[in-house]
Amino acid sequence: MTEQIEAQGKRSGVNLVGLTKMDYKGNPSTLCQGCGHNSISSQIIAACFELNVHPEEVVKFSGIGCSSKSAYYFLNRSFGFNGLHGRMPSLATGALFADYTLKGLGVSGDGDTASIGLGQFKHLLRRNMKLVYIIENNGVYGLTKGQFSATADQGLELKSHGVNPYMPVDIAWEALIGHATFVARSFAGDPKQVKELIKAALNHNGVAVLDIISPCVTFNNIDQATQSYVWGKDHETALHELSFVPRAEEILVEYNENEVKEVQLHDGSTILLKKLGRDYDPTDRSAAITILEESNACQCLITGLIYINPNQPSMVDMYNLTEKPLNRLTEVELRPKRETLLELNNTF
Amino acid sequence: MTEQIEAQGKRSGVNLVGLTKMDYKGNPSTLCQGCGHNSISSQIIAACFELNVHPEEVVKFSGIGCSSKSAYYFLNRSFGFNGLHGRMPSLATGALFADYTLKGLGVSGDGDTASIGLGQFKHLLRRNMKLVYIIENNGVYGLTKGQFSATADQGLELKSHGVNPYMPVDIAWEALIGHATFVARSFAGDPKQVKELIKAALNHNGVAVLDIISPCVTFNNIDQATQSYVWGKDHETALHELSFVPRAEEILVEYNENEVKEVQLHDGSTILLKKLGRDYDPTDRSAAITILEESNACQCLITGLIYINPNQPSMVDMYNLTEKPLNRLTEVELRPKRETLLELNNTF
Amino acid sequence: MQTQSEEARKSEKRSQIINDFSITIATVNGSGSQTSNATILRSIFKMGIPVSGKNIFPSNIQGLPTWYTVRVNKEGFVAREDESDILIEMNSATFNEDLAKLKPGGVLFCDEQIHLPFERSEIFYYPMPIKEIVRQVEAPPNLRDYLANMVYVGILAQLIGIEFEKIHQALEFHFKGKSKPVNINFEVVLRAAEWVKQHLEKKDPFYLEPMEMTKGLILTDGNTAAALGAIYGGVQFASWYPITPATSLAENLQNYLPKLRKDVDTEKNTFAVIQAEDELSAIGMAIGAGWGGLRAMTSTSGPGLSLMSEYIGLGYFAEVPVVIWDVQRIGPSTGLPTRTAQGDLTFIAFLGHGDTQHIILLPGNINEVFEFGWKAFDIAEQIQTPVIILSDLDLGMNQWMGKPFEYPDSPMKRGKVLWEKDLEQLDGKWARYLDVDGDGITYRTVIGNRHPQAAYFTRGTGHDEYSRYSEDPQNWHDLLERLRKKFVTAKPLLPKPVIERMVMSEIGIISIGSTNPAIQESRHKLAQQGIKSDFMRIRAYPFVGEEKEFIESHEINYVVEMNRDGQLNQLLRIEYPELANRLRSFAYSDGLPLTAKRLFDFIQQDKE
Amino acid sequence: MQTQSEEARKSEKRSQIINDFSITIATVNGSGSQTSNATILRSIFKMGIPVSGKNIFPSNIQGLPTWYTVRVNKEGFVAREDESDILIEMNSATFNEDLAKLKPGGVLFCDEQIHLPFERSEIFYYPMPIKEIVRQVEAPPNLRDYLANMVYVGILAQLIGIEFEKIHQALEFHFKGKSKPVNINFEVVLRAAEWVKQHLEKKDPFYLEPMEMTKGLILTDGNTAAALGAIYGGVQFASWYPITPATSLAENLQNYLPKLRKDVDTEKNTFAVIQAEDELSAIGMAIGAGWGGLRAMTSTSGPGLSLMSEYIGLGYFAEVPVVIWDVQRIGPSTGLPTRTAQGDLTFIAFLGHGDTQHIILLPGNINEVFEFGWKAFDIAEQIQTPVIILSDLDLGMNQWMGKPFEYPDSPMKRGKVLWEKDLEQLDGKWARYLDVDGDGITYRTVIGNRHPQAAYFTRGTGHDEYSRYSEDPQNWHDLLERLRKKFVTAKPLLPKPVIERMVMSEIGIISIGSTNPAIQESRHKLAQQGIKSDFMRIRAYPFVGEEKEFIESHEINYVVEMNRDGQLNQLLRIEYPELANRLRSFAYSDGLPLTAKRLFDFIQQDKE
Ligand SMILES: Cc1ncc(C[n+]2csc(CCOP(=O)(O)OP(=O)(O)O)c2C)c(N)n1
Ligand SMILES: Cc1ncc(C[n+]2csc(CCOP(=O)(O)OP(=O)(O)O)c2C)c(N)n1
Ligand code: SF4
Ligand code: SF4
Ligand SMILES: [Mg+2]
Ligand SMILES: [Mg+2]
Repeated sequence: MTEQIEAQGKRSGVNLVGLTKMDYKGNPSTLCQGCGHNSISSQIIAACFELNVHPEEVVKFSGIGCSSKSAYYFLNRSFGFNGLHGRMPSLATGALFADYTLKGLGVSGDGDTASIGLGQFKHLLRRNMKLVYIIENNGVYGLTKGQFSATADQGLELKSHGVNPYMPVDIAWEALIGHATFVARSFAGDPKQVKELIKAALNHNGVAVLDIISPCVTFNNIDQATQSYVWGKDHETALHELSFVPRAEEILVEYNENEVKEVQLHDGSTILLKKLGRDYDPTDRSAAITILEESNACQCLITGLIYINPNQPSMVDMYNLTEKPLNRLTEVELRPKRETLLELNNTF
Repeated sequence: MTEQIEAQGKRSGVNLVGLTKMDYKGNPSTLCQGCGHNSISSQIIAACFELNVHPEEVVKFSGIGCSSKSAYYFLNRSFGFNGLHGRMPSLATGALFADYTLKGLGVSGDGDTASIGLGQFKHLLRRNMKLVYIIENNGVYGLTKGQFSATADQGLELKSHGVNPYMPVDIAWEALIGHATFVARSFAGDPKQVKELIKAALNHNGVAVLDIISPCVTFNNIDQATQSYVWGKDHETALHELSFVPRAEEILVEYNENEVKEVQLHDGSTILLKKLGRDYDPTDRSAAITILEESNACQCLITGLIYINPNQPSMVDMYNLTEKPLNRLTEVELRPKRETLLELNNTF
Repeated sequence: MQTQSEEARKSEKRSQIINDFSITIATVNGSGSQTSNATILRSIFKMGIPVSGKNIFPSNIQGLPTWYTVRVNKEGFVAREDESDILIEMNSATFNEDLAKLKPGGVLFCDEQIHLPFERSEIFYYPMPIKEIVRQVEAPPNLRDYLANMVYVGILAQLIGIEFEKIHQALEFHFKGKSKPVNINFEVVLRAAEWVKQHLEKKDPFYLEPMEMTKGLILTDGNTAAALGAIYGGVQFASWYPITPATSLAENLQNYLPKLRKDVDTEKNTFAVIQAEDELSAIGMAIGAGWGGLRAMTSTSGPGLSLMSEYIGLGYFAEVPVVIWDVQRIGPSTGLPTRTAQGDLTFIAFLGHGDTQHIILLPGNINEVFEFGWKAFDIAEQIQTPVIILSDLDLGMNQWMGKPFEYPDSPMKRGKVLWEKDLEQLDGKWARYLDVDGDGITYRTVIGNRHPQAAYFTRGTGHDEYSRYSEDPQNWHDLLERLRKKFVTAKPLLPKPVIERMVMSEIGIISIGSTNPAIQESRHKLAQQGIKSDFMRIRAYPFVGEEKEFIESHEINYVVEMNRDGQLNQLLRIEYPELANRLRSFAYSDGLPLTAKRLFDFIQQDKE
Repeated sequence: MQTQSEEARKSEKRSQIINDFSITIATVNGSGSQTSNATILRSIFKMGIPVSGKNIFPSNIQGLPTWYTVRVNKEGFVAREDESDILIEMNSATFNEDLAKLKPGGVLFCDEQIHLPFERSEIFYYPMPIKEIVRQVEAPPNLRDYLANMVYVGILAQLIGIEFEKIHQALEFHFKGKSKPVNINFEVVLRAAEWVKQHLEKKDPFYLEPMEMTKGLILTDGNTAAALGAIYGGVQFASWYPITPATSLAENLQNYLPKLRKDVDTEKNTFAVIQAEDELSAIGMAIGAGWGGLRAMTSTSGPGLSLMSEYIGLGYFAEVPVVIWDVQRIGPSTGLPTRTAQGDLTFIAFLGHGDTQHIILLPGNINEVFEFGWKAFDIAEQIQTPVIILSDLDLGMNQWMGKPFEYPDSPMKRGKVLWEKDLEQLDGKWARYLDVDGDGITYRTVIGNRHPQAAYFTRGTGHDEYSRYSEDPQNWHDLLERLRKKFVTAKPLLPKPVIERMVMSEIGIISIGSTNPAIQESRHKLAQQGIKSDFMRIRAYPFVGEEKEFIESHEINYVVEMNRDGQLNQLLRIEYPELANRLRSFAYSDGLPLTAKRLFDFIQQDKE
């Protein structure tokens, strides 16, 4: 039974499916105050509320870590499974076969995804499983008290853990090379962008990787660390101003075509990308490669939708499943008829 | 005790360390006739013989698979450990800390490295562990009878396993993005290049990834498969003609400087790259990115040394180890003096 | 080498040996001998004579020694024998060791190209001009090597009396009716037989005569039975990673599911089979699918199972139904991937860190493999826990006779699942982990349930009855006690031991799984020596309770198993320590299926 | 709320209670209370009074309830108690549940900002003006929250009589002598004490008085002891992955190794500690290093151990020395990461598919943790097999009193390793797996050995005595039998059980690990009730043999352990089934260290 969360304020307005924001909340967060993960949770709540998606149509998945715990702190009316460290991708893959109509939303950490979970993460991408995959990237293992994760800057020095000797895993790079069909990078300090990206991701027909820098205020928030708030604020360069327009809605804002790029998703909804400085086409893989190379070189935090291919079939598409969700099939549909076994027996 | 392999022919000439090619041989191969892996084993033998390296100074590692079995079929006088499926990198990492003077040589398959082993492989790269890492890439699991591995072409159809629905892992791309400091691609059907690459790799101070297309003649040798002999022969485009010149030797061949590039390795030896058509600088990471993008697009098998960074410290360098190999330290060196414990006890 | 000695001629006068012998066929793997061997096996089976075939093959693809043993026995004892009566030798590399295992007075069929001396004057020796006979057939050159093996089929058939009509049927079976390969292979068989007629004189005493004993039976392997069992159990999701000897189980799913489980109207699939990137992922997917409300499974062998430990522990703790097949090969570690054992029992009984319990099903023949294949889903979903089925290489990959597979005799039991309408009736009032029925099994919902109260949060960490996170000590304790209760509830659902008694029995024999044929034969032989025995074949763990009475009814119970440490015996000791003095462990494991002789000798000596 | 009732005033007249009570300090984690609690603990310890401190903390970083319990006991019984005599309440969220666990007549120190009503007139209640006192101190604002916790140190100290000099020493210890934090914290303590002097009148009966009982003892946690043990054992290689409660073991290695194990002349390291990307890799590295001739180790907890299963199986089979620390937390699955248990015993005993055996060491106090820390390498290298040391969260992360660590009393035993000179003497004639000594342990070489005959090939698959690949059945069988023999050879090297007897004892108690304090206390209490007991603390598995006699010498032996399934009891049943009727399982597990009361009640009731 869904736990009832006490309203912590007045019920605000209802959305198109008749729900208030409260209906998208989760249990009270037990993360540290100021943790980037909390701010991402808020944007997940806001995105789902604004998308008018029924919480019952979203399924949450996570691994282990502070970030992974956060799946308990939003969408209390959604099913959720807090699995094993680094192995949420397989769990989500199996589960989402049960009902292809649902939207999968995975929350992971950089340790969970890039250290122990790198293998499962990469294989999820290859299969283009339809799943929003958020990495709350803080460069450390928050929950085990701040050791370096695989995304920590090389040379980063933290008080209790010395200097990180190894090269970092760049999650967006990994996603792009690994054939992800939706690759974005964002920053917990840029809530608007985070929210719009989540909306777009939830409507993408395939895997959508959101590498979100999400500072750990307790263990890795020194100003030099590229995963800190200060660094992020100082170095963020958005590729575009992004907004998501659902299928049903007409695009009402008027805009100059030269300044805005539209990307149409599989389900008819649209991502609007308002130019900021540069002309960037996220459907162009070479452009994405260039931008990632550049972002390595420029010492800046380039955020936005880096790459999208809205046309590749998702994993579930490949399996030619019945229209009725698999988990609603009944015995008649699942157990072959008696005669078939008699026939089979004759073949042995 | 090293097993004595019967000489299967006359002993040929001796090399600079007084050994014949026989001294580098392994047990008789039990792989299929014509298997690409056998041809790579031969080149390992030839490379070590020509490098004048003592077999006792090489340590072999492998995972599980036909490819991994091949570690038993060369360098019988070297120590070897045939570990677990997909988890040779960790095994090799630990072992090579025992004696940093040794050369590590790992042999793996595409299933071993890119399916089950992708995580360990990628983390090995980040750490720049000094290890030659050969992937005998045939797109299938040979030893378990030909199922698709993670490097199989999308859309490849094999008689007993249907059509492969997923995007392939591109090992060279993965290596490059994963911070490998030596990335090469080659083809078992190009023995000379394989041999020279192995020589260069054995002298590289860091991880050296050799993604060698090595056809499985039993399960994946149909002409359309990019891992087949026919496809490889028809589509190979070498980036350069590569030869390795050890430190001691003078570069005797005369050449036109415009036509040959030299890359000097950490130990003073040199890789000579003779231009073939294009001007390619493997120390330029952007060039490497471009060539890999191009090779995806061109439907060809670009071989050669794709990227090298001879200057990054290897993992073992980072640990500031004693000059004497760790595994030769004695009790005096390993057990702190009695007084130190008395002092410590006073601190509790 | 000599052809026909005085010795041999003498023994010729002994009476004929009919339908009671073992054949070993020594070849090289990758040479296509599998077709020939399967043909021999199936044609004898079709003659109505009890038979079994076991492939003893190396862990490689091509070029190493392989043996195929066929046991023909008119009384139905078809366990493997260490020594054989007839040796078909196609591999010079193993000639000597093979010959050493030919029984005195046995028959050697030998490729005449193997020019090796031997000193066994008492045997019957038939050289086979393999090359020559193949040359007579018009066949594409790339097939010649394969066809070579058909020669020995024809020669053997002619000499021991395999009916050629049955051979034709067997070939049709093997080539799924495709006439071209059937014809060409059959032609080789006939030519070889013709050659025999013209050149050989039968001297050995071994003969086949048609019987009726296999009438109505089927002949197939356990991995096929398992896949079909799962399919008739309504499997919806299978994730797997290749590993010998489990691979063919998943591959059979892949073969049969599209035929049996497409929606008739839409041609859409009611299932998904996914080859994962490793076993960590295969089990993760299966647990996810089981949690999502699918009948989910995975199949693996020892190394894969080790990798699955943590996820299976989560499955136990988070109460997720899932079926896991462990087709055992001999371990520890990578071990011998192509050899059999029953060595994973205790590992599984305690699988996963912390206090865990797991339901293990232990089929002993292909019919049980099929039956447990579907029942396992019922049990897993009713108890909401992983169910592990222990098969082994022998059962899984070798050909076994059995009764026709029986259609499930009861409707699917999906356990306590609440859907929208149920929740409406309950007014949304339910709690995932509240033991309302007092049996330890609580009600669950699955994703896609759109009732606003349907959702709950699943985790591997502490939780209360309302699936809220909890670190409360009492909570944890109570939760673990409820989990324990589930396994008491499970017992009546588990297959009971099969008990077979003899009149005036003196000893008990206890075992599991694929040792069955060897045990049956030893019992028969022991009985002939006056040692009557009862036999209990345990088919599930946790033990269901009936084991006790059986053990109590004999002063000595031999616990027979194919591992080193006597793992079944260990588990029995834990459960029934007061009866341990009645248990005597016979644990032997060398990678090959148990022989009756080994057990017979042990018990006989022990009784002395 | 009421201040001082009639009731309370009455009980005041009872005699003083000196050096015999429990304190619970209820705070919020991440608030810096650890320093305060450690200071209380260490200052009492420095007063010569036996004490223990246990941190009961949530699995998060900041903001959730945390309890610290201090047990003061003049007789040295320092097990945790469920209820306490003194409650220091700093967390309103847990006020009620905490108060419920305050013993009748106990003392409540409460942050005066917690305005909650309660109805316990019999207790002593001291409100603490935390904020006010902190305000008096000049301190940077970011420290104020932390300093708040020092207030209760001062108040408590003043009221029960902790010597302020000792507090100062404790602060110096904690801040490693840095005067600035020492001074500022000490100032808070003094001000708080001053406030007490001026405002409170002592009514409660709890007093501390200096003793000499901790003289010469040390106070530290098991993970520090383990790291130091490993270092004095000459550890050369450690690979690990963070996991509670094992993390601090590896972090202690990282802290202490650079101080203790640099080459004096060159400042070069004689060790390497590597944080791996997961436990699959951590164990792989450790096995690689052990194979390479290093003293190699890894440290983890349940989930990590599950992931290590396959590699540990390889370690067993390929005969690689390696030391694995399992600092247990409660499972199954992710469980409660910050709670203790002894639940991994049977899992480890059967770890890995196939027939395996593992040496398990079972330390019961910090001295054994240290000792086994170095001895484990000797055992692993002598037997050439993984050695697993089972600690737990309580032993590993809480503060325990102990004797000073004792320097190893024997030189390192590196086992049968052949170097170049040895091979020269042998003329290169050796075989990796040839049992020349008949003890199952064969000679090995390690990489870097330049003798041309030194190399051999290691694998997880079948091999003969010359380390050649082999699928031969007899070979396999013999190899596995030799492996079994190694564990017989191992027994004399393993720590024997510690046996403590009472005169005229009636019952036996058997246990392992960190239950020791609770058991000692129950024995004492039971003896006071006339139930005398003997105690056997088993320290190694496989059992070394002496357990038998102990069990035999009592009709009832209580097997005490902190898990649900009675895992030690299960292993004892397997080993000594004939004695099972003398074994009575007391298995209880809720995440908290065992209390004496629980065991005492159980045995007393059982005896009735
Ligand atoms: C198999 C396993 N190993 C180790 C752990 C311990 N552990 C819990 S969380 C965590 C790291 C989480 O880091 P990250 O994913 O970056 O999350 P964050 O806390 O930083 O948000 C680790 C190592 C575990 N739970 N399971
Ligand atoms: C944990 C585990 N899972 C599965 C296997 C079975 N297995 C053995 S080899 C292999 C695939 C090897 O493929 P690849 O690395 O490509 O080598 P190839 O045989 O093609 O050279 C598999 C899945 C195993 N040995 N261990
Ligand atoms: S420790 Fe770091 S990651 Fe964890 S909750 Fe606190 S701030 Fe967030
Ligand atoms: S099966 Fe394929 S990979 Fe294996 S040995 Fe044969 S050709 Fe090589
Ligand atoms: Mg993190
Ligand atoms: Mg391969």
